[in-house]
Amino acid sequence: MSTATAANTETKPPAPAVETVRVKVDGRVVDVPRTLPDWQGKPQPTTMLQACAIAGAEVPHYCYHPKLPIAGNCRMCLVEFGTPMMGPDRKPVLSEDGSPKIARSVLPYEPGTPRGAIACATPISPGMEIYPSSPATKQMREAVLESLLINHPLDCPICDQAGECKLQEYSVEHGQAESRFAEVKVHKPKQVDLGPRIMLDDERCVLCTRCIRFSRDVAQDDALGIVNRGSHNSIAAFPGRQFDNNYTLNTVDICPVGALTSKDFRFRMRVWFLKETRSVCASCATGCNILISSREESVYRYEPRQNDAVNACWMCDSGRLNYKWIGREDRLLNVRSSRSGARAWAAVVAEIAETLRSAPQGSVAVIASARQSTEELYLLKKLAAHLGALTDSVERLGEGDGFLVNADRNPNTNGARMTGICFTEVGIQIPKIAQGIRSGRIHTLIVFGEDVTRHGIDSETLSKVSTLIVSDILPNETTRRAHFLLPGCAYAEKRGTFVNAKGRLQRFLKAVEPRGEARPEWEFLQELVHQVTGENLGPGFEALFNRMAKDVPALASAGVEWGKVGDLGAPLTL
Amino acid sequence: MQALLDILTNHREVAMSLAKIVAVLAVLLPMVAYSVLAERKLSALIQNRVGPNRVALPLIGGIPILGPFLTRLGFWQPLADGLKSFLKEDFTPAHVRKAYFWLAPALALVPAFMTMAVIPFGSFLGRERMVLADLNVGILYTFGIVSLGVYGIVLAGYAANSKYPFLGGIRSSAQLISYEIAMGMSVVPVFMLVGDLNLSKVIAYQSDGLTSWLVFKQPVAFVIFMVAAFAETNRLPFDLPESETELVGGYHTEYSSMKFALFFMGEYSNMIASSAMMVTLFLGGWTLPFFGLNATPNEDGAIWMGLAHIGIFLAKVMCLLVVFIWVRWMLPRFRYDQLMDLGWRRFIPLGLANIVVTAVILFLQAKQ
Amino acid sequence: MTFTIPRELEAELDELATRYPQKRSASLMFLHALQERFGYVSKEAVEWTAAKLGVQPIHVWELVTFYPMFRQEPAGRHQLKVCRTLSCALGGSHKLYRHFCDRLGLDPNKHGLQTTKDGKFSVEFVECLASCGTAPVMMRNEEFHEGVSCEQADALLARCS
Amino acid sequence: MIIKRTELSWLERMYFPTLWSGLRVTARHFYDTLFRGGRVTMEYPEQRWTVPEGYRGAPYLVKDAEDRTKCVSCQLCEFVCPPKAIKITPPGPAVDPTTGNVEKRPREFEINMLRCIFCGFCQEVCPEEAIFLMKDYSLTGLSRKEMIYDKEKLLSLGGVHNDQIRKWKKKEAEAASQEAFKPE
Repeated sequence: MSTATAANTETKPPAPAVETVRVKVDGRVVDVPRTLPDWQGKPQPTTMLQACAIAGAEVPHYCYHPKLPIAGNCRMCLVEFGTPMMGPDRKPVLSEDGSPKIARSVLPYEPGTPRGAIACATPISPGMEIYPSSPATKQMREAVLESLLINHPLDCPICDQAGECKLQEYSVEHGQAESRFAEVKVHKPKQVDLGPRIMLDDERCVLCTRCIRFSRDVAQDDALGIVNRGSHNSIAAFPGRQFDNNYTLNTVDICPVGALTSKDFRFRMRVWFLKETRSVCASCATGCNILISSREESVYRYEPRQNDAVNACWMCDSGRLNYKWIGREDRLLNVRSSRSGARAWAAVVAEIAETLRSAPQGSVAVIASARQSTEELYLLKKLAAHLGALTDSVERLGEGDGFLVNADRNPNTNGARMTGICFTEVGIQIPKIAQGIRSGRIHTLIVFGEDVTRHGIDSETLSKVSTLIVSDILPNETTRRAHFLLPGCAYAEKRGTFVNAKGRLQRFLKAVEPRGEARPEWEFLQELVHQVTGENLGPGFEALFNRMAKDVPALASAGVEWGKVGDLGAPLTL
Repeated sequence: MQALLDILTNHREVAMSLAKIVAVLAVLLPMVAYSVLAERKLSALIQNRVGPNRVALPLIGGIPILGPFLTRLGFWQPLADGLKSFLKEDFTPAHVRKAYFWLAPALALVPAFMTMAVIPFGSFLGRERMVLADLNVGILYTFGIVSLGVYGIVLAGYAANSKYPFLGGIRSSAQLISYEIAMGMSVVPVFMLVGDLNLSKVIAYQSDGLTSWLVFKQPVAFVIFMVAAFAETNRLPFDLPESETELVGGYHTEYSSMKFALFFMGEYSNMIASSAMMVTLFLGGWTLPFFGLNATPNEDGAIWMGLAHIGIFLAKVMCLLVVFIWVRWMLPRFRYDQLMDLGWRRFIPLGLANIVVTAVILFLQAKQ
Repeated sequence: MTFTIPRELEAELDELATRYPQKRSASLMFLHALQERFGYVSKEAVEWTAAKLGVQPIHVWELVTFYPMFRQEPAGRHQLKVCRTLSCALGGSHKLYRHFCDRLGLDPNKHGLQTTKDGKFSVEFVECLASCGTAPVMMRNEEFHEGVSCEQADALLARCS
Repeated sequence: MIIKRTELSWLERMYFPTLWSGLRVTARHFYDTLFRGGRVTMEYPEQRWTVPEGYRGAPYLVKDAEDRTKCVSCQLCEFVCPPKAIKITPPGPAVDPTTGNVEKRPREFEINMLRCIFCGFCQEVCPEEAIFLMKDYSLTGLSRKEMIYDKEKLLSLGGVHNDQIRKWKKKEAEAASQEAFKPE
């Protein structure tokens, strides 16, 4: 392993020398790259804000967002800075000790020297000095914040953003304890219906235009603008038009205040109660990285998690709202065997193992959903290989939008291909399996996470199967017919990995406890495989993953390990 | 049924004995109940409180002056306490040793009752002697039985199978053994003076007037006996087996409901038994040196005199019970080492010395 | 009621749009022309403009809501514009405005353009009409009036037919 | 500091002085209680203790002078509650037309009085002055369930709080007077 790593580093071409600029941040010398990628990834001159971030000094901002074009309208990131002073001879003026004299922008300033500038849009220049914590900077911030708060309603107790609100945070850090504003605040409409998923509170808006820039430049649906410019300016869509593209909820994420709220999450839970778990969206093969917010074993919302290799900071609304089934009332909760009437996991698994051990080679078929985790598919493949079983998965196609929604709506098709559950073309074996059942050659069918009656094996064929082993989350025709029913877990309830459309292995972690008696599929599959094949793939999840990482060629060649997958996943060569 | 009646009519002693047992129990059990009330009421008064004053019986409570008075006195409280003990959840923890756990409360109560068998609680009623068993070895019997009482507590401590009850049980056994010796020592001079082990004879010895009471003849023996009685009944200042502040509830921590009530009754029965012993041995028993109540009536004595003697005996016992209760608030609890020190290093030598001194005096008197 | 643009106006505007390096820059000219033609800028006019100039209607709408001179609803035949900027405010323009409102049965506390029910008059406050020396100043349609007192206002109203 | 134990005298080691002083104290108290009305206890249900100012009793919800639930379901009390006795169910996304510009009020508000430790943090943290520790110190019930007070019970126990703060009312009036723009 270590030699391989060494070889890797040797063969890697040395990183091209980055052109750097030397600046001072709060008196500390920092070398920062001359250019950095902008929101589209194109190199652009590094700004003061980025230089400060590299130096570890946070500059407060509202309108600036690394994944959006720069607008520079909130003025919150104003900083004092200085540039080397130039003499009339266009040569730097030197101070007594020989160092270049810096023309500070502090007021009262000498004519011809710069004043405070917005850090988000001002490129750095050699020799520049930035003072993100100087008294002048603090004064500017205080003033900007005071101006933003003049008409802010201060209704934090009823505001959904409270707890993750930049206005709150900066008020604490840079604001004043008391308002000097004695006049009547300007009131604007509240509860404005912008679209099917978005509600706007104009009073809270700080007009940073992040939402406008997002919908114009990222979502390519230029639907928002500012109307009534002046005291009563407000964000709006054209009258009669809905703000309803499939990415609207991202504007709620990037809204630094509580102006844009999600109609789905609105008034459902205060954010400080929510536990955040790193996970991956399972609504399509893109595999957007997400954070699952949960409290007391129920999921409240999904939010995108930044991963520039997959989804940047965004995710689609359809994926984001696709979590409600996890807490559905009709979830399968109880394990059962309708053969023996056993209702305990150990007994049912033992009974299945007994049945499978006595099954003749080739009499078993496995249909496993590409919504199962890679580990589960690997275990099923192990089982299938031992029993000489046909395996396949079910294709689930929709329409892709060329951005984040993939046409393949299964999150783990590539995982299924990699582990050998299905082939490049998904679902070609299913007619063969159906034929096998009808001919009586196949009499044991293992189904994981699919309603096969809707995917090529009708209920009449299914009734010919003498042993039907089904694991699923919600009830359907197949689970009703199952001889052995094993309640499984939603991906929010277990650990695992998906391989997305681009072949990136991404892990998801457990956010909530499984409902009822449901257990993670990998857990009981591990036991089942052990009992049927005698091969122990445990103990525990990490051992299973690492074993799989050695067994599956695509993973082995990438040299992945559970401890190395990380939050951003690992690219594989398919 | 017929056979039983036959036995009763043909064997008068059996019938009478049964009647006396029933009578003794009929007095003893209410006494236990009301000594609890007395304890609570006296404690309250000593602590500037009111004490039980709530329980009222529907009909009697309605009687104009008497009803409210009895209620304020807490007269019906023992009824409520008893009822509560029966109705409370009888909880048996999972970790206890079940058989011993059930046995222990009974063992704690029974010896206290059995002690009463040899105590003469009156002279004669009609032709009947007012003692259940007029044993010649009465005092030995008492000591034998009383020492059984500790088994109940030790067993409770052991059966509960948890640390505090266990410590309570251990403490109790050590305490009882220590003070049993001192107690035994203290009564030896009494019998040296009386010359008999029969308790009736002891009372007869004391019937010559106030000066013949053994409390005056043997004050040292009385003090040792009394202190030892406190220790044996686990009363403050010697309540180390159940000291709440250290051991939660001591040996009965894990008990609830009626089982706990049995321990409670046992403690108070023991107090009554000890008081009765003290009255018999040192305070003249049922005699009173006034109004001719000293005289041992002959077998055909007047009924009123027999009743008076029983009354005198009970009155003396009650006075001692008040002392038991009062002492509880006078002294703080002893430390365990102090308790042992007092038992082994003070009372046993003192008791021995008392025996020797008494013997010498008796020897000198006999020589004269 | 469908929104139809007369052919000659459309041709005129098309030509207008070609004069600007960016078509979007013609938005204001379009809006002026449409208001001139229809008396106000309707939502349909905004959508038509946006389609013509290849922008989203919201961005044309932003302009319409920003400039007070663009009306979003039809005005009366006689549009009375009273200046309320500093000199006029000190010179009694609020009194004048209130007087007009009272005479015409309108609510003086309401914001924006108000039109009488018969559609004859519209009254509104506007910003500086650039004659601060002769406050209060007002306009009736394109007609300029300086130093208007309440009596003169009554006379003005009487002159309108 | 080490305090030296005083050596006991011979007499003291006999316990007699202690006994005597114990007897004296107990007898005095006994006499006082019996004959001089020296009782210090109160007979509770008939005689009740008047709680001092600032006493922290049971927390209840209050309504404002317009008979509106003051609580806006901000859940800060739930967050700050040390024994986690408070449980609030927020109203959810459905728009309630009756709430005006407050928009939000708890759908359910429960305080488990068995868990409550009467610390007063909820009152302290409440930005709307909607929860107050009142003077009730005697909370009883026959079951655990009965001791979980729901919103209706808390509101009826809390009653109306006539304070001078009309935060939302003021906002509503301001907005009305300004004829807040309604983008059509």
